[in-house]
Amino acid sequence: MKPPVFDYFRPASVDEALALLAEHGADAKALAGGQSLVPAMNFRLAQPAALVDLNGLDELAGIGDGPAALRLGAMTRHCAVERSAVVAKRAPLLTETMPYVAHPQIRNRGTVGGSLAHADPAAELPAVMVASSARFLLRSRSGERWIDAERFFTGLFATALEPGELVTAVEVPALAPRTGWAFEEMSRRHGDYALVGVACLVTLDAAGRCVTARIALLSVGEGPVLAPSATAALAGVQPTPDALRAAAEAVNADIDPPSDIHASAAFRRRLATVLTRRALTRACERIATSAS
Amino acid sequence: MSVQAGHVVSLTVNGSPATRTVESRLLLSDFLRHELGLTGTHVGCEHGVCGACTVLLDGEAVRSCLLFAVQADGHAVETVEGLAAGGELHPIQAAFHETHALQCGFCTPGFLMTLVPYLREHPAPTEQEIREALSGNLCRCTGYKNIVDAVALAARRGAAAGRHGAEAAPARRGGSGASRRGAA
Amino acid sequence: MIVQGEYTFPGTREAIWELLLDPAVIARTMPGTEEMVRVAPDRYEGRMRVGVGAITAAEFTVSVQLADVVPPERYTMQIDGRGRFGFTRGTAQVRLAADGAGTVMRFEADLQVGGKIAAVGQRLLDSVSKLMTRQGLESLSKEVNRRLASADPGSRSPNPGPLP
Amino acid sequence: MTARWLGERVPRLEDTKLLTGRALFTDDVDLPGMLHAAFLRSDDAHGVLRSVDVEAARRRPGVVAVWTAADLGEYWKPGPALVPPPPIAGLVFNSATQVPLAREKVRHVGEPLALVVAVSRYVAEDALDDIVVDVEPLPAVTDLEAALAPGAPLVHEALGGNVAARARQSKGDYAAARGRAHKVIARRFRYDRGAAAAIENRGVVAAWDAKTEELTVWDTTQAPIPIRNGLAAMLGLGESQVRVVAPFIGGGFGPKIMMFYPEEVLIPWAAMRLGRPVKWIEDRQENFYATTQERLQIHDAELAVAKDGTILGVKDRFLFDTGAYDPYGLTIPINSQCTLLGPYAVPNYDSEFTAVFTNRPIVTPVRGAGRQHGVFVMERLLDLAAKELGMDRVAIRRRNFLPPDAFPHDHEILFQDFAPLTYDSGDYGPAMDRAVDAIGYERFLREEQPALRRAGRHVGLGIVSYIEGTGIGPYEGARVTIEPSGSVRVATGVGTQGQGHFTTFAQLVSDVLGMDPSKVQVITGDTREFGWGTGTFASRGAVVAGNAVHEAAIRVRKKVLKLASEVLGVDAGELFLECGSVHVKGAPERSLRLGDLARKANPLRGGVAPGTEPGLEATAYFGPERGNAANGVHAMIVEVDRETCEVRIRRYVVVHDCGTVINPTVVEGQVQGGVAMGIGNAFYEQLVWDENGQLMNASFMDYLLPTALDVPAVEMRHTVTPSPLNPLGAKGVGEAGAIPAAAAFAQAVEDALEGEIEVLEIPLSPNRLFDLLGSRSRP
Repeated sequence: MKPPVFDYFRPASVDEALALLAEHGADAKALAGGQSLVPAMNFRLAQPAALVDLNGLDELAGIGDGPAALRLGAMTRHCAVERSAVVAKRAPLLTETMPYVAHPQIRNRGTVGGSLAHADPAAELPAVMVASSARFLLRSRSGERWIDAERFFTGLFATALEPGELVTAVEVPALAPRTGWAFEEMSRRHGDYALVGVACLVTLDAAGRCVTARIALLSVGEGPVLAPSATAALAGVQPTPDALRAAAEAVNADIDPPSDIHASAAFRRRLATVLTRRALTRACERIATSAS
Repeated sequence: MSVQAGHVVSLTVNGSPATRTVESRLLLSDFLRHELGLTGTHVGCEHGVCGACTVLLDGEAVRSCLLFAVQADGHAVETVEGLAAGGELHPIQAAFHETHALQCGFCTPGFLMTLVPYLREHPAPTEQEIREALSGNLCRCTGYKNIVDAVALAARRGAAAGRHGAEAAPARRGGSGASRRGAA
Repeated sequence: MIVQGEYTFPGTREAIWELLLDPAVIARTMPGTEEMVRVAPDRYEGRMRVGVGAITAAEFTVSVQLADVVPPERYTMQIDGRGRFGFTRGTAQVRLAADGAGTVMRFEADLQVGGKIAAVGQRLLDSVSKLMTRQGLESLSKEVNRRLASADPGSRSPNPGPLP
Repeated sequence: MTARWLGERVPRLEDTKLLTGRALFTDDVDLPGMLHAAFLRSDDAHGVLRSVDVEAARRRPGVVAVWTAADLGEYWKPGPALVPPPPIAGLVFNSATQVPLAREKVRHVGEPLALVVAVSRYVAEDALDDIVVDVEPLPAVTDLEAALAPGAPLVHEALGGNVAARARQSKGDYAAARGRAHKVIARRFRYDRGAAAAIENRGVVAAWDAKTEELTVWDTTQAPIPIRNGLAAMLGLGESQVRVVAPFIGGGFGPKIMMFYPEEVLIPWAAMRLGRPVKWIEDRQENFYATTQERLQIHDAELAVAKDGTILGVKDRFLFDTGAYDPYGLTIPINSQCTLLGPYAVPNYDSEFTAVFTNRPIVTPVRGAGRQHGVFVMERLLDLAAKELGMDRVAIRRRNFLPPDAFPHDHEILFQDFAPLTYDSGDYGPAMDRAVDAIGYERFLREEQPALRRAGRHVGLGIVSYIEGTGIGPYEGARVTIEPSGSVRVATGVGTQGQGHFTTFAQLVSDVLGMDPSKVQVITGDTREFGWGTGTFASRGAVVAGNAVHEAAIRVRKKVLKLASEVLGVDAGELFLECGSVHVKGAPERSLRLGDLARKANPLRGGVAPGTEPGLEATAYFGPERGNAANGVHAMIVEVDRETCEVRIRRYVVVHDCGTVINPTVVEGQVQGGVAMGIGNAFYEQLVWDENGQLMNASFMDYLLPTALDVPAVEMRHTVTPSPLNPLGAKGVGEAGAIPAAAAFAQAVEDALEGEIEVLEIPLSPNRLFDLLGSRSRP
């Protein structure tokens, strides 16, 4: 389990990194945290001809608190997000999710941008970003563009990134008033790939009726999966236990879970239903708590 | 010079500078073990699950099997060999010894290196928090109980000394004979 | 691993039959196919590159042996793909049935996956096979529509060859 | 001689080296000019090997040599059959042992096809990618029943069938007992494969010194002496020309016993051929195929009981998956057959097993070695019988315990050591009493469980008994030497993989020689230090080697007393040993340091009496006539989340009797670790093979070892019934924790779900529970 040969580059700037990626084409990979890429290389399942190491690029790291949104540099490490007081205040769903991402040693290296660009269907951050209506800043030699998380994830390990393009930053919008959040996940062991996970943000109006509910699931499709049927089931209703149960059941229409040795598609459907109900329940409880 | 071979890596390991010329693909774990002869860092899975190869990179616990040696250029690495200063066991090492927190000892360096920064940041963890902190390290021999006890012991001593975690408490020499301690 | 499904194409059984056995069509529609040559009337050989996202791309040399060929009704493919990451092999049965103006294709493949792909990739096998099936059918459907737009789809097949 | 250290919680003497990274493990061996090996392994489970083209690999820069089976010439030989079959009447045994590199056929995924030696492991792995293999696939033999059907594909054509062995052992008349039964409980039980998964993978480093004509081999083996002997024979060397060192080993658990793995045979050979040291270190992926595994058995068992719950008889027919080869003989299924009887009086027993060749990696013992299957089947049958009879689970066990006056108890069948299965000693009632008390059995069933159930929670309790046959022969030995420095060296042939031998053996010597254990240096697993013995297996280290160490120390003590009485001019009876010196009773200031005495025992000049042996040194061997019967009770409380089918273990109690305890801390550590492995087997760990013999989870991502969050702290109690079969009274403990965990887990889960499902298979998983609960489990 030793990696194959590759050319290694450590650019001094994002511009240089983009130039290197453009120069080496499809056989070059950006090396962010490397916590998915390096194991794949050790198994020799990934054999990139060149690695462009982004780890020295301080301009890509950091957490910024803006008026409308929280901004995370792509090379912000998971541990920094997990420990950040700003994130806890501005994007508590993200904070709640971080301990589910693998193990502490992995989070010390893993990066936000790396997780998003990798787009593993069992990864937590893509679903949280979709639930949070985040948007990503993509940059290439030809310029920059913003893309909504929902549109960024295009399939199984597939994203809207063009060749030579990097995720450089993430913006997570501020929570609306009377918004509750919750992340629920079941995995075989703590830190394993989720069998199913659910991230949700629920906003109620002053009368306690559901205004919006963003529900995104992981490990139930080719990427993070939004649950519009569940959202629709909640629209305008009081989040009673029955209403939440009905919304959770509605998730079944939104997902097409895979089977693997740890969980059949049927079991994943069960888990999706249960975890969605639990997540919605906790999110609504949080609104009640903060309102009281 | 090829960009695959011939990368000069200069880093600090356990406080001492080291410079080697390596191939780009050389894993940090192999670099430490076979280039620098620091074989206390063990390799158990090479895909980032078992935690045996955990070392500190600039003070943070990382899997050395998921880093290339070239990435450590200019950084500080600490390994298990650096823990016992001047022959005195580090408090977490001493606690492992006293609570019988190791059997074959193969996974132990990875646990120790995970715990050193953890206790620095979490001086008074609960049992559940300790177990969560350990969840990225696999041990096949002990069933973890005594490791949990060791962390709690080291934390208590750190707290008793009024200092934080691992830096606190006088270390006891290991293997210096039998104590008549009661059940753990 | 069983992969099965059915799909309705516009066009006659005969037209669909010709398309399915056209190596150029196979190369265009089977996801990841980089080359496909009909080396004998009942045998194809080629190369595939099956990638899962940005990280991995498994290269296979592929051979497909046809058997039990009953035009335009059914045929069986013995598939043998080998590469550094392991192998995929097995049989796939394809049946065509007329359905009004269109044709229903039913397929069932019983595939073995071996080596590293099975050992490390099990988590993704189901998703990847679903994805490849979907992509294959979508491409095939586009191909059918493209050909239907022309007058005589069959005559465009390069070297269809006599069937056994 | 006072027992000052025996039974004490002496902190381990080996810890400092391990804690500071100074312990030598096999992969730490670094020799000048060393080369690195990698093996090309079969992707196919079963097939005709048409060709292995290594030309491109040989041309790769940095590659020193590449060999296939065809290149091995005379050296290519199947490995030895390690354990001959026991003398059971009517026994069928077909031997087929592993080969160094596959030739003509491949029989399991991961079977080695070629060996590459290169300047680094990285380059060696590059070269593996250059090799082109042509295998014509054959249908794989994976299902045990289908394997025995007529026309099944054959793993070994020459044997004409897939039966590796068949053996029937019985006592009494089961059919008659069945006729008298009030109830007959019959079920099919399945226990699936797992991996030992020591965190250290295997490894071999070999160096040939052409000048001294000596071969040194560092090997992650649990049996260095048999490896030395076998290598010497294979390589045409004298045993004294071969030194095998089992240095610190990062966990063994059984598979590191397996002798003559292909790598063990080929790496020393390659080092001799190339005249350079060669290192091979197994990686984690290889470990899932190249290291032996265990556990798939399918039992069709029935229990005949009287109305009052008395066991009238048991019948069992079971299939045992031995994998592609059977070098280890019948140890595992015979363990299952014997262990099923448990601590119970079973007057009529009829058990027959069929060992089946399959296209999966080789099966040899893994911690427990078939014992857990016997316990699982018997304990589940008793649970089901209790339910049918409306009896309490504990009561049906008590009803059938062998009484304390039943020992020695002969079960009238043969154990794995070929000796009659005879329990040496035991007292099972008190062990159950303690477990019932510790887990709060009555209160849980009467108060806690009903209250929690009313609150919608699903909690359950499991409580099971077991016997572990331990401490079997044939023998081990040890040499104890007092050095002039005053320290004591103990050399023994058993290797050590974390069991604390450095400490427990030192404790045994300390009491005899009156010194602090820290002054006793124990050396294990180096054939140059001690060349006689078999290995570390079957929970026998403390029993067999421990008694040899103890006896050797006693002999040294006699020498000490004899010489000291001469030097001090007092009767030996007037002397005592303390703090590393010999003292005169009543005049403790008259003393001699043991180191000084050792110097006197090795005079440079002058005469000695005829027959005098130099030095304060003695060697002793111990071979028990048969094994011991350790016993215990495990009890646990679990909670099941009925919606997600997750199971959490809330409490775990072990009452254990391993006879005399040398070091309770070490014993408890062994039990806690064993329980962790048992929990792994019960709920997390399963090697998932598809019907074509492909392993679907050959990584730690998908093969789930329990973590610190999954294993509860075990609450431990000891009872002690010393064994009469050895002077120390010790019984083994190494495997005990792992053996009954699955049976207790199954009972507890069933109880938590209020009997809605029957748990007849291990491992469970959330998905499996979901399937078993089926439509009844709407969230």
